[in-house]
Amino acid sequence: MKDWEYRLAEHRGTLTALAIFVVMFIIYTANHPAGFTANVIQTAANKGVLLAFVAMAQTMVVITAGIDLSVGMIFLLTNCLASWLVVGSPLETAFGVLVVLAVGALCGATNGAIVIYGRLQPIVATIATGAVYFGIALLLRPFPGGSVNEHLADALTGRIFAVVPASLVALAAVVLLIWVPFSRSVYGRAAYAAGSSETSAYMSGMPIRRGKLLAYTLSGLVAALGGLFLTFFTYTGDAAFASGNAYTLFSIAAVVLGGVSLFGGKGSAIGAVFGALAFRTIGDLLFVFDLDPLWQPLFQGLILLAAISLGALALFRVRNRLEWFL
Amino acid sequence: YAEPEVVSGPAAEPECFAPWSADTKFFKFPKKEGPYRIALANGYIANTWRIQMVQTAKAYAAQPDVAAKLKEFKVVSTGEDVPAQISAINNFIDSGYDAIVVNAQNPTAFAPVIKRAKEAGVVLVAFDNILDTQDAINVNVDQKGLGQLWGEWLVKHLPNGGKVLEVRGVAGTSVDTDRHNGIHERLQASGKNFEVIEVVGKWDDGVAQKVTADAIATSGPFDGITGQGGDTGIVQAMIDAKHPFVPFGGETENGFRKFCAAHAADGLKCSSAGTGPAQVAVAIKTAIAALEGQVVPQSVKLPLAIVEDPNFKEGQDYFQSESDNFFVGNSFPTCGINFSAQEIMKQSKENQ
Amino acid sequence: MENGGPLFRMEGISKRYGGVRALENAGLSVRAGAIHAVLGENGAGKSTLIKIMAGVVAADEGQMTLDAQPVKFASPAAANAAGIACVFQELSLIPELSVADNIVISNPPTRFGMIDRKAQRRIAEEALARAGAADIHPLALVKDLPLSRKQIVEIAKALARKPRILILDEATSALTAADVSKVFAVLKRLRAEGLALVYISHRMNEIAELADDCTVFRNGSKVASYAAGTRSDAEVIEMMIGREYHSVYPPKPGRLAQIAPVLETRNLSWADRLHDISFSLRSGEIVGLGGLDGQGQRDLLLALFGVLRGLRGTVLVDGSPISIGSPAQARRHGIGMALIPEDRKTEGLMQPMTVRDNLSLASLDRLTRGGIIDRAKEESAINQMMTLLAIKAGNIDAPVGALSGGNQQKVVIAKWLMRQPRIILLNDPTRGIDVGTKQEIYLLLRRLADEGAAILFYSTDYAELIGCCDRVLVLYDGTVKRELAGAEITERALIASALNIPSAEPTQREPAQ
Amino acid sequence: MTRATERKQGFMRSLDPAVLTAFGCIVLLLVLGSFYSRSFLSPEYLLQQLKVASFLGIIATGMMLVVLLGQIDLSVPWTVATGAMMACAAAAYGPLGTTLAIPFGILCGIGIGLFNGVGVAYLRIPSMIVTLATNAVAQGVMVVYTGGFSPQDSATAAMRYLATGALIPGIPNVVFIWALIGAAMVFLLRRTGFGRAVYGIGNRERAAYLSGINTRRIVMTAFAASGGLSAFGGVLLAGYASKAAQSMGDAYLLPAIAAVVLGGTSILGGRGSYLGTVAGVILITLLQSILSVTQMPEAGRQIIYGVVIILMLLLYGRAPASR
Ligand SMILES: Nc1ncnc2c1ncn2[C@@H]1O[C@H](COP(=O)(O)OP(=O)(O)OP(=O)(O)O)[C@@H](O)[C@H]1O
Ligand SMILES: Nc1ncnc2c1ncn2[C@@H]1O[C@H](COP(=O)(O)OP(=O)(O)OP(=O)(O)O)[C@@H](O)[C@H]1O
Ligand SMILES: [Mg+2]
Ligand SMILES: [Mg+2]
Repeated sequence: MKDWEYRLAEHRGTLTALAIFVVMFIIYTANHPAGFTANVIQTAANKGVLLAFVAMAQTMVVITAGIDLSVGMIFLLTNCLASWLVVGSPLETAFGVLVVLAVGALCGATNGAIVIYGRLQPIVATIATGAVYFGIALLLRPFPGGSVNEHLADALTGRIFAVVPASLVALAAVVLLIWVPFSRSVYGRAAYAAGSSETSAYMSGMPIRRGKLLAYTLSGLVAALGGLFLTFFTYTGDAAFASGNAYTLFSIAAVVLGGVSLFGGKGSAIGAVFGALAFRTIGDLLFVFDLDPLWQPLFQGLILLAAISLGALALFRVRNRLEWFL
Repeated sequence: YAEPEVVSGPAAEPECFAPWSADTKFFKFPKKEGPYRIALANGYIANTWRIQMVQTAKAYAAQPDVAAKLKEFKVVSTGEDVPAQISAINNFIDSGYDAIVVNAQNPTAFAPVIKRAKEAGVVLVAFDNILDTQDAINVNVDQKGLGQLWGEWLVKHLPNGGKVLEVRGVAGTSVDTDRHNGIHERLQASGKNFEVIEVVGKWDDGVAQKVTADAIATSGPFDGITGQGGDTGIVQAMIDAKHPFVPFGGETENGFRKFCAAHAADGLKCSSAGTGPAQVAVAIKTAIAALEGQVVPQSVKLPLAIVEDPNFKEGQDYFQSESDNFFVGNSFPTCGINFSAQEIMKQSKENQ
Repeated sequence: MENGGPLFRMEGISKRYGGVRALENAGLSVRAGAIHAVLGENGAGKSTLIKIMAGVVAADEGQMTLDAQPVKFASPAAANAAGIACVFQELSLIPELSVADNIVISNPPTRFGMIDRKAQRRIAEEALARAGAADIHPLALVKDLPLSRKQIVEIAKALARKPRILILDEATSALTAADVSKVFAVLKRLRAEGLALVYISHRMNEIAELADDCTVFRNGSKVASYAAGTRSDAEVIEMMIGREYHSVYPPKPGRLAQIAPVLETRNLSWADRLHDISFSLRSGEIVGLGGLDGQGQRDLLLALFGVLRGLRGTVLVDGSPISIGSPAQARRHGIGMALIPEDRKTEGLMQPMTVRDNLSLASLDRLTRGGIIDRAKEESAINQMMTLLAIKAGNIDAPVGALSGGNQQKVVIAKWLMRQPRIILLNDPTRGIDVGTKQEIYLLLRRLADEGAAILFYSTDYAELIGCCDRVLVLYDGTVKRELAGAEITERALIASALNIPSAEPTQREPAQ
Repeated sequence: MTRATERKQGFMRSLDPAVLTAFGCIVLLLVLGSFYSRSFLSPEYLLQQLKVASFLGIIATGMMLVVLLGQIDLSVPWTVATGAMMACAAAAYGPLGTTLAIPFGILCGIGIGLFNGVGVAYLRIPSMIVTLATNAVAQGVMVVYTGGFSPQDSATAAMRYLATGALIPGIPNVVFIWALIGAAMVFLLRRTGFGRAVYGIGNRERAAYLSGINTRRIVMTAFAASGGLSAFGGVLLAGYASKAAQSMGDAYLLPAIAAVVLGGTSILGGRGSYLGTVAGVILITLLQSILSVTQMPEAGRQIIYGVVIILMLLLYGRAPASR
């Protein structure tokens, strides 16, 4: 095999996610009454970016062979916090943003510490921390409300040069400034290695604990970025349990659509971002097809089912049945 | 773009479009030529109330006189996620709909959308979960008033005060808070000694039943009960625990009313009140009126559908042979909206 | 390197795993510029000792000194930092990462805090070349490599750390002769460069070729240390197993009667890995699969066992064509096939489950009545197997993972023998097994054959094929290049046909029908 | 070793420290609760808790089966709802429908489970995602059904009897049913080939496959069983509330997972005993109940719930240290 073939194989998951997204988005805009306009893109981007952040956060944990069922709650908690803090003068606003991100990182680090040093299974540990984070969110915002610096909010959910959605640019910046350095760092590699085979990684002398802790912490940070954007998008904080849960579950779907292996060690947050955008487009398709309102949830479920079943197609190429059990 | 003119009342159909309060503004939108494109942006769909609401909306839009005014009526349900609903409304605005009716997942999150709708000259009407704004039309249920009604009912039936079980709804929602405040306001105002045990039933029969059972076992017995929803479950829990029947202020579920009718003699004195899912029809009607350039209040006050002991009538206030799950109060005679819930659910069955 | 004391020394090392005493007052002393062989039966404690040396496990008692300074390793990283690199018996590669990623894993080159991929690739290529495996692509994922290649990568990874002490724990167990000789050249060069090497292997010929010093372990303690070449093989083996030792291989029965074959294939092909394979296997016969590693031997065994999809050609059992779609069908009554898999860790055993559960797992259908396990039947079947194979397990309700490698392998074999299979496929069953256990396995195979089983036996060890098999099929690139029978099975013939060069021996007999 | 001592050993093994500690935590919770109100120790309250726990217990039984395989079932919420709604729906079709209501509801759950099982076992899609999608589809179907086809949603007399009646005075039927299901599960796991295979697959599916176990069929069966048990839980819940509702299953997913894991079953599969799950179910139920009756705001309840679970897991649910 040539170099490029290996590279292609490495990025296959991400590219597939990109392809799924592009196809869906073309179907969507082609049928949209308003068509492929800056407004439509901006609307789709603002909605998609929120899940993209949460999915990116989920990815960081999933590559360590963990799962974060509290990610939606961190998203809510930081949203509620931002609706208190991200207000006022530019300086106050900046301070508020920093605090919100720090709290997100702290939540992530707490998850990480419990999983790594407490040696608990991520799935239950994060069910429990999720309840705690939601409780705190509810303390902060017993009722929806609060406000945000609207200049900042409008700037980040608006358009740059009247065409490019600012939220997409922010997303790209986060990928470049957080994900790429992380995934190429020694700790990032340790996180991958721990996800692929923890014993081997340990025997190879990798800093697995620090790598995993960093992954969890950054996950919390990125979820907090999602929370911030939620605040920018809605101007409020809202501790809505169902919504937090929905984001958690959606993020898992997005991560899988994005070619990230739930068994750890494989995949990229960039794939997950496309997975998230594709997943969001499933919802958008409701606009362009004239469906009976009662059939809409079923339609969404079926599209989701179809999208994840795409992965099963590879199965028919498997000639050696042992490959089923990797 | 076309902003509504703020005018003085009264509204076009004052019986139906009753202003929320004396200082409610009245809007007069520039008249648009019909037929109109109207969209319903619903959030959550997977419970009976919402399904009944969507069915009512479709049925209303299909009524010949309404259908004649509509070019298109589109419904989209976006689930529990607020941003998805916001995006849905944005999409409707971008696609040139004339009016958008919304059951908002969050009352405060829609400020940017309201701004955009206003700029685009789109009429935005919120109902059930309304919007925290002066710039869109709200079709309102007096949630606090409902709480007050239940509170008063208990005060009336427990002249000496007593121990009351309050089964609350979903924490953090304004509906829950308003109703809760209403209840407590009246209990306190009575000056009697009321001890209130609160549990969270989440407007769900199963959850309400479980927490009621727990409360009865640990803090019971109670002298009165009030429930915001899941009331059928609450009564069921009382029956299971052999708790004596006591006065009850609750919602309008058919199951609850069936129990009220059956056990009134044993002490289950009920006040059943709420506003049914048919308020969506009022919202649509309001939207059409606004588009037609008629004067409408910024905040419409819906009448409560109240039935109190001993007035439960089979076939009108409750339906013995029908499902427990639907909300009975489904008509607004003052608005000419007269669906019975049962008719809605049946009719659609034939439609499918 | 007579001058100076030992480079590294461990003394009085003890380690217990629960009730199991893995090491008791053990010691080892290695010097720079020499290869130190560690010998011992399965379960003697060799791996445990070097895991302590490499910081993977912590000793309960004992001291270690490096350059006469006392040291303690809190983690493998600490040992690495001190210059100790280890190729573990259970490989420590990360399957989802590329070969290059794995090679630089403990100390990757960085630029601006990020891993420098170009530099990483350079290092990897260099290390692979040093390990004599420049043909492995640095971007290939480790999980896609066959076991033998993985072992080479593991060696390259250790080399890339530029260690002062290099430990190889059965690092050549999956390698073929050709690869082994490449690795040996590397090791000898490292010795010349002044490294201290610790070498664990069950292959006596390798030790004879490489070692300068030897230490023998038995039951967790050191039996003796001596300079290489000062003891005879028989003496060494006696030290290891603690008893007298005779010829390894049981006698062969000689030419077998021409009875109808139990298993036969005609033009069996699969993907681009197997081509037109035709052979037959009779009851009472042990047929070897030879050739370089990775020439399709494993695929052939998996194909017969119903694991591969899209087979072409015919498989006949008792003369009638059948198609086997899964191991479940392969083991069924009427076919009665068993496969002893290659990798006991991932394919043979459930490490955390008990010996009992592991033993009965392949025979659940026979041990149950109406789906319910017949405990008495299970008990007696297990007891029978434990005695038949002399499995050393303190408690059959202990996890199988706590047994030594050799005993684990016996459990894998035993779980299939419990079904009394008629056709036994073995995929390199003696890898990493001590001589004593190996001998037991050879005897067992012969006994099973005498009792009527038909055995197909893949081995990477030529001596084994020569010693055990009635016939040997030599595979090359997925086809049977040659079939050797009886006296034809010589090391020379095996190697010649494995490399697909015309045999020096003139006799090219017809394959037996 | 004699059979008797062996059996005793088997029993002792299931009483591993995790299970014992879990039962210890139950006692602790009750004692703490009794400081708040004496009635926490009253037989009525305990029986009431056992009754409420039974629903979760039945659902968690199915969850445990798939967790032992190293999988997970996120379709619980709408499988519960589907079971309940379909059982009620069947009752609308005359006496035959009424008789077959319960089996029909369970059958629908088995159908959903089979679908999950096919996705996981035959299409090799990670269970976390197949079951998530199935849940969405089941929700979609139930929304359509409620909006258009729902003939009835009140429970039959038989369902009510099972959920609220008491065949043996004092012991609610549903507790009895849970005990029966639990006993069957213990038998299944300990004494049958299926049980052994489940543990085997949970530990290493590849090795189980190469041992000639029909791993796909077993995985599929386990998912079907999980679906069936969830639906049965739904049927009983409908009987308990005397009606079916869409969101009735939402409150059971995370508690079911938490209960299984609190009971010492490894979420990675291959390890765990049913007794532990029983303990986990009771723990979760008690915790929820105590939090619900103490007059604490929702926020505080959530925080305490999370913290207590973490603390309990730290107490006994930790993976062994690796060195
Ligand atoms: N798979 C494993 N096998 C054995 N030990 C492990 C494993 N994973 C983690 N450990 C533990 O990790 C510790 C060191 O691991 P590692 O080098 O990853 O830590 P680190 O990232 O340097 O952490 P810290 O920040 O605490 O120093 C050891 O003490 C050991 O107990
Ligand atoms: N993690 C463990 N838990 C329990 N017992 C263990 C563990 N690792 C090793 N042992 C026990 O310690 C003893 C020594 O094992 P070790 O692996 O060191 O033997 P070895 O000499 O390397 O054998 P082999 O040649 O088979 O690899 C054996 O009895 C084994 O069962
Ligand atoms: Mg060893
Ligand atoms: Mg060993």
